Amino acid sequence: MTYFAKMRHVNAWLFLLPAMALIVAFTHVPAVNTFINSFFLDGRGGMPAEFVGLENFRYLLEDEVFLKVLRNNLLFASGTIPLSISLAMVMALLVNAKLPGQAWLRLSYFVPTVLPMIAVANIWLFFFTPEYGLLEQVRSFLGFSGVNWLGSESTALICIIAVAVWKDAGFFMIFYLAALQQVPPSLGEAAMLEGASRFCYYRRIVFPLLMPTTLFVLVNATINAFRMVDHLFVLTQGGPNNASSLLLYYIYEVSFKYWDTGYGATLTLVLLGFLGLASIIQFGVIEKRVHYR
Amino acid sequence: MSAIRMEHVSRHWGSVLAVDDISFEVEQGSLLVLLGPSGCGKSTTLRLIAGLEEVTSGHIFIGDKQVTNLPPSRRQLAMVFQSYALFPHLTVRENILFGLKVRKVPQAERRKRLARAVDILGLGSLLDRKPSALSGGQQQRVALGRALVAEASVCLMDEPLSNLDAKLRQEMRREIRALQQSLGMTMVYVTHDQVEAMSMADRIILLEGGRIVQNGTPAELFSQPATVFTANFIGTPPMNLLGLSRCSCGITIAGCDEARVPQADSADRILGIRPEHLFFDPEGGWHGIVETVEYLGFGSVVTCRVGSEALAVSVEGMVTLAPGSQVTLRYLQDRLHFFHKQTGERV
Amino acid sequence: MSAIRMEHVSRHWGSVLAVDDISFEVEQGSLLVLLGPSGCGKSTTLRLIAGLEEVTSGHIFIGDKQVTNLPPSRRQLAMVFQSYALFPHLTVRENILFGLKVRKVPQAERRKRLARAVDILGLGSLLDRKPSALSGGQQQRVALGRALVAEASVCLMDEPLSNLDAKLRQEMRREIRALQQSLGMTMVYVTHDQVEAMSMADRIILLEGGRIVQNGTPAELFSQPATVFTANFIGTPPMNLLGLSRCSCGITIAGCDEARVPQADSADRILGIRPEHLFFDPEGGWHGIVETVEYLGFGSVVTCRVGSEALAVSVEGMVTLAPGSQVTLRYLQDRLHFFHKQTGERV
Amino acid sequence: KQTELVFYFPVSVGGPITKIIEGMTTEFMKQHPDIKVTPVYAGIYRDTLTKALTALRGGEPPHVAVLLSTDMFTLIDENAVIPYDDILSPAEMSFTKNFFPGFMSNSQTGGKTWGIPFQRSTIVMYWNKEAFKAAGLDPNTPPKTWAELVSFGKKLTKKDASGQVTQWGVAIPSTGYAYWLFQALAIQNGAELMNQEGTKVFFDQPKAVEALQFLVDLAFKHEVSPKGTIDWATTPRDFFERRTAIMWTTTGNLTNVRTNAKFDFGVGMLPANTRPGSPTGGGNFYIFKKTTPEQRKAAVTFVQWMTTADRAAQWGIDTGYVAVRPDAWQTKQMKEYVKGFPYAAVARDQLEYGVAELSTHDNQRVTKALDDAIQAAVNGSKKPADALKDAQKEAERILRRYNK
Amino acid sequence: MSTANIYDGKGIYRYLDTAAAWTLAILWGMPLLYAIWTAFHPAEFSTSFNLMAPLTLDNFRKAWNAAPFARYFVNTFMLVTLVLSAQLVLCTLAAYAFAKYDFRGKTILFALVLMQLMIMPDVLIVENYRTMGRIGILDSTLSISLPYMASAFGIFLLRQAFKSIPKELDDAAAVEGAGPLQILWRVYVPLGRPVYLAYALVSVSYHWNNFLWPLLVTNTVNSRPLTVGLQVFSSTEQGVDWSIITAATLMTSGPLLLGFLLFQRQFVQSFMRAGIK
Ligand SMILES: Nc1ncnc2c1ncn2[C@@H]1O[C@H](COP(=O)(O)OP(=O)(O)OP(=O)(O)O)[C@@H](O)[C@H]1O
Ligand SMILES: Nc1ncnc2c1ncn2[C@@H]1O[C@H](COP(=O)(O)OP(=O)(O)OP(=O)(O)O)[C@@H](O)[C@H]1O
Ligand SMILES: [Mg+2]
Ligand SMILES: [Mg+2]
Repeated sequence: MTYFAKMRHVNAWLFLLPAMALIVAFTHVPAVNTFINSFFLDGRGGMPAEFVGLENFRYLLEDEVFLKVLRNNLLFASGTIPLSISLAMVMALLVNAKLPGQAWLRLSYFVPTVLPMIAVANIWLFFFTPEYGLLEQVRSFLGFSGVNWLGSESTALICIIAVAVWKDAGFFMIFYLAALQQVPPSLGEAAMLEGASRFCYYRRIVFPLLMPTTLFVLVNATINAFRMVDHLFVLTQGGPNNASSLLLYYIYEVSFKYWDTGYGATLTLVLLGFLGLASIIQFGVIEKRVHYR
Repeated sequence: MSAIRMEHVSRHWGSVLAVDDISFEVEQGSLLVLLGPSGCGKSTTLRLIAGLEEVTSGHIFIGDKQVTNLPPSRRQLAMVFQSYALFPHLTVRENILFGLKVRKVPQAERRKRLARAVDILGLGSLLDRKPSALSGGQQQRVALGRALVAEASVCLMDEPLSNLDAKLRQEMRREIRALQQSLGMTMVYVTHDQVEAMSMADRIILLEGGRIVQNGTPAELFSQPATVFTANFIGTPPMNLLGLSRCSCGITIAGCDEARVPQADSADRILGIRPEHLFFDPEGGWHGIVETVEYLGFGSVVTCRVGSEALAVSVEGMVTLAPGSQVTLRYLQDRLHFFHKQTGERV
Repeated sequence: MSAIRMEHVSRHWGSVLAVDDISFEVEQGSLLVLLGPSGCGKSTTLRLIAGLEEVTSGHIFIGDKQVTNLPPSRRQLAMVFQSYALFPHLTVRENILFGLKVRKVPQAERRKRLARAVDILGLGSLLDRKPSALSGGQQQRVALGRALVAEASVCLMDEPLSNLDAKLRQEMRREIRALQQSLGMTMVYVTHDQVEAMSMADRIILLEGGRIVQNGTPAELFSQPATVFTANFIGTPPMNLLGLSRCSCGITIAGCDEARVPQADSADRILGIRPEHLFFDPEGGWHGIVETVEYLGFGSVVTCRVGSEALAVSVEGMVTLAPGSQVTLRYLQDRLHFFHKQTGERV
Repeated sequence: KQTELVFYFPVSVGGPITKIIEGMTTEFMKQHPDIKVTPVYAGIYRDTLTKALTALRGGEPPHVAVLLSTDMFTLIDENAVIPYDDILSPAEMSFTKNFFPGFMSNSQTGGKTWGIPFQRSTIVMYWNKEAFKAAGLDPNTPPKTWAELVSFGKKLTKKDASGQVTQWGVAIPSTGYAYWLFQALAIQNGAELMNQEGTKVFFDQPKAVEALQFLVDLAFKHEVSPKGTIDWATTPRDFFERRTAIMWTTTGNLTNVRTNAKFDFGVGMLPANTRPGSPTGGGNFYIFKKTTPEQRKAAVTFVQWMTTADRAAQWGIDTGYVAVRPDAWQTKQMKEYVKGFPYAAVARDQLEYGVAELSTHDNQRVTKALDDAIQAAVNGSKKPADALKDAQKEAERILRRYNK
Repeated sequence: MSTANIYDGKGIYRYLDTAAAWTLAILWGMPLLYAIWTAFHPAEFSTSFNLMAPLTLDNFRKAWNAAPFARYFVNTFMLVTLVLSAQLVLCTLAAYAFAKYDFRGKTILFALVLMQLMIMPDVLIVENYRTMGRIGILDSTLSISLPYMASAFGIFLLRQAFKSIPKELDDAAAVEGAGPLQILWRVYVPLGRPVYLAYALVSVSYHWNNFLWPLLVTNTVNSRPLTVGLQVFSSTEQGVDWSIITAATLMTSGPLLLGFLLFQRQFVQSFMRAGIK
């Protein structure tokens, strides 16, 4: 190796070492350990763990709570992701349009991002409270029949989704806003000269140009869909009857309330599987289609 | 009939008079160049024609129709932008056909027009590429293609060549001009490059500070600049503009008793003379000292000091005159220009 | 002693031979231009000298010291980059002093050198501005200032003027050259613009495909191009390169029986003749038909067809020859160049 | 040298109760300068347990903690706590006789005492006297039986012109401590939900199913209570807002209701079906195993100090929790308090019918299974019988390893 | 910033757009508006809205006294500072290595780093908790921050930023005699400022608001951050008291909210300049 090449390697590795060490210690090692632990049954009261082979996985398939939670999480993802992304895009377009009070609009859309979820969940709890909660006051004003928003299996998850969308949309909006500002105005002028309507301009020019941003946001939204559980602690604790429980919350319960670490590891592995799958699909399939640069 | 007519058109932004009471006509099938230094209002004028800006006052006609209040999409004209404004996510084909699709032109017709444009512009092999995979010149041609298929009778271009390198620019210039002539398009072309303007235009409108300085053919601007501004703007290197003074022996170049200018009727004039019309000639009447010699490719420019004024002299090829050498200069008698010292206007 | 010496230096990237076995020397206090088309390896050569690339093989000497394996920071030279590479977050002053601070030059010394550079370059009033608040020419000067204060004996420049507009470029050219001469710097200057090369260089090295095509003074390259490549590269417009054919009456321009070229010793040659050395003259011997006329500012170029070949003829000012007119051409007998048809080398 | 004790406690009231505990520990330390107690306020019971166990796994458990009496088996299984018998001599152990036996039944197993009652409660019924009056009921006569509960409830359920309910008859929460409230119904219907050893549960016995059916019927059949789950946390607020005329909740809410209800209210024992009854609830003092002998001794001293008659009485007065020993009720301050506010004694009186709260091995998980079943039933997504059958199955699976 | 878009609504469309934008904005602002309303009014107005309701600061006083919020503030502040400063240093170094150097294994290492984008520490709570136990730093600010110190997002972002810095600047600094660290410190870091700002704000708001992991690793007031403190404080046996909770909510997110109000323009702009796309 030449002098230059040697310098390069030594320096590069030195710079990387601290960060890499931490990342490996808190991402890769635990991921591998999770895999190993999923083959063990936890010992109680300080007893050593017992190797049980695939039993945890077998149990996974019989565990109705798990199946329900999994279903919930998929519903949660398929609710929050498209909703928050499309709302973010709409917000960005509105904010970008220089409407009166632009700064206030931006502030209002973005503020949820800054507030701690755990705190605002309490406020949402009020909104969802039956009888006199805000939603109910509006509802009774409109004269619909009462809904026990968080207390009913059919609506609890919807509420959870609503809060998540509220929280995320403003954050994603910033990315769209940044991307929109990079679209040269001359493209719009060219399209206008060609006779394109407003709808046509957005559909044929703007949305395709935002695709790379959408990909980025999509990745983040997907991760969030499997990560965002803070509001569950306040709003429903996963109930009623696990109707609003999500995978990570279930992992928390299994691992830290029931201390079934082995099964917790198995569940974590499922979660990792989903995240991995999502990333492969997103980077592998979608990226090929959206890339234009 | 004129293809475009502007009547007392103005466009102000607050106190900025970007375009200030401009009137002109563009003849059907001709190429008009809007020329002027940066910020003089060229782009604004063009965008007013296109409808991308609203007039503050005045009227705009395209053909015989007043379009002052029509939106751009209904003015039926094509435009090529400085940065081409190609849609980066669409292929060349889709870019060219964009407007036709939007306007719901039937498939067969679309195909026909595309084929024709592709043929004219030689884009055949590029149709499925994205703009990012094209060179500047190719992008330029796609932008032209988009304008062509619209089959609008008027085509506007805003500095379409300024992003290209010198060689390509020259080629494209030729190509655009040929196309415009063969298709009989009416074209308004914006540039700040006088060479480009001179080599392409049927007519040139020279703008300064939002107002028209001179409106004429290239030859007129070259040989009869209406003002010092025009004289200084047209030609490479620009016309020498020399101060005069009166001394015992008549009117001379300022600071030099013997460089006489018998044609001058007053010392209160500025003498204009192009570097091409000056020659090193032992029989010449002006004595000067060489200051710098610059090779400029096409030839060289020798700067000489005569009196208190510096004169540029064009010479072909490479020259080997050392700075400091003494020279005598001869000038073409019938190529002198005189301007009022105060107003800058041609005498 | 030569200030820089390259000995069989190569730089390859995989199969790309960016620089391929190049050897040359740069004389102390002289200005060497590396000239060539895009991608010919000019920048790579310069970066090899600076140590920003490592050699694949060969040796590099600066002064009498081998620096082949030294990092850039220890080669003690200054460099000006194409886009100036001014640090956008630092003021002009901080930019100029950057290297001195990094090298821990004492405060007093720093102040002294800054004052000198500011004085030479006239940057006094700009010291506290950020580069973004400077015009292109001013930025250029700051970049020069940074190179100056380093007081390195060798200064490298990579297309430092290519971002400026034509006018400014011309001025800066003059300024750089003056500075280099007055300070006695050794300078290696990269450009792809032959005009720039010709007007500045003490010596020019013309590169093509990573190899040296010709190494000589500007006058040599202009008047005795060693190959067709050089001939074609130098001059605006470039030299006409014409195919010859043999017919009953001797050797003529290809496709035309009567345009005789008595100087040719064989039809197996390419005839080179510069547009400046052709004239429209009723007494001339070659008959042609005008194809295009282009105004190029400095003058016009008339393209004529003679036989199967197209000839460019330079004419001063604006011309009013219509395409299609018949012309006769005269050429300067002693300015003909002949090249081997196969090898392209000068006969 | 001071002995240091870390003390986790879950009293969780948005307000002064943490201050009360902190005041008590400060007072304790003043009297016992050799012991330093660091009180750590850790959220609701469930969170406090999670915290304590998490800390145990992490190697630094608290030394003393107030945790649910029902978590006894869990703590034993986790090998987290030691019985008081291992610290004190049999003679010294006699102090446990001072407490209500109803509270001790949840604190002892296998002949050993694992917890000392502190913050104990039962479920009581609160009613809005004004609402009673408005509905033409005697404001001082609460429903005594399930049937009365339903009939009163029907009178108390008010609708507006559009048929919207503006006031419900009764609210029995089904989140947070669903199993606890359900257990009350089961007891009243004569059902025991578990065995003494905490290794078996009887969720799907017919009497339990009936009890759950009753809970479901309140909403769906009699329509005196909101449909779906009723949130534990918002129920008191519903009561204050007059959205429900009757609520069942812990005695621990007594002070809260006293301060926040802007109307005259009553507190009474839960209505009976085949028998009256309510499970006990609330927290005991546990001493953790990972302690030095000095710490254990100090911990006992602390526990005993915290549960003297006077202090138990004061604690009861301050919070509404049940003073845990009979002699506390004989103290002057308590007597005075009860005289001024007779409802304070309701919980004590109900103790007579008290039953040990549902407590099993792996308690959190088993109760979670039951909670899920209750929520499924009140949501109408499962029939009570099916729901309880599922819960039973799940519980048996969980308890399998303790039945070997 | 950008010039006006020619497609921005005109005339009636502009009014429609404005109406839509404001409807959405009010919807989005509702929770905060409610919090402000409730926090400044006595408890009985927390569920009924009456313009004549008296104003009070009582709720704040009660909330402040009910839990050691001062301590929580200190903890959160230390947490955020520690995480952010560690992130800035570690991510800068790593991003620099990835952006500037070509070395064997670079692609693999970068892929390993990117994995953390998907598998965030939030997901591996169980294992990471064990690790903390093993090192014996549970219940400390360090244990909350450690898994987040090397942030793949930060590395990724800074690498993008560094890569967009013209190579010429690096070269120029090298020719001027600067070594790798000097180049990093004097050229890359100052030029990455908008990215640093955007990243810092994201990171601060993330860690200020993070809940699950701190909930697990903290046991005592000594390390408990605001979010966990707030949760512990607001989950009561006795049911919710919105007046106090909203007061506490405003209190805890106050600094962040204020910071965003003050810096929102810079924030959004630096986001745009950071080119996070
Ligand atoms: N949107 C605008 N708001 C305010 N002033 C403007 C706007 N657009 C242009 N101007 C001003 O109007 C004047 C003319 O601008 P215009 O773009 O027409 O110049 P130009 O001749 O095209 O210059 P260039 O050669 O630099 O493109 C300038 O002074 C410019 O600053
Ligand atoms: N880092 C690199 N990796 C691979 N090939 C490279 C690299 N740098 C340069 N090359 C190749 O080396 C050849 C010479 O490049 P170089 O930059 O020296 O050309 P140049 O003469 O400076 O061109 P230009 O006038 O466009 O700047 C080119 O073919 C280029 O593609
Ligand atoms: Mg313009
Ligand atoms: Mg180069």
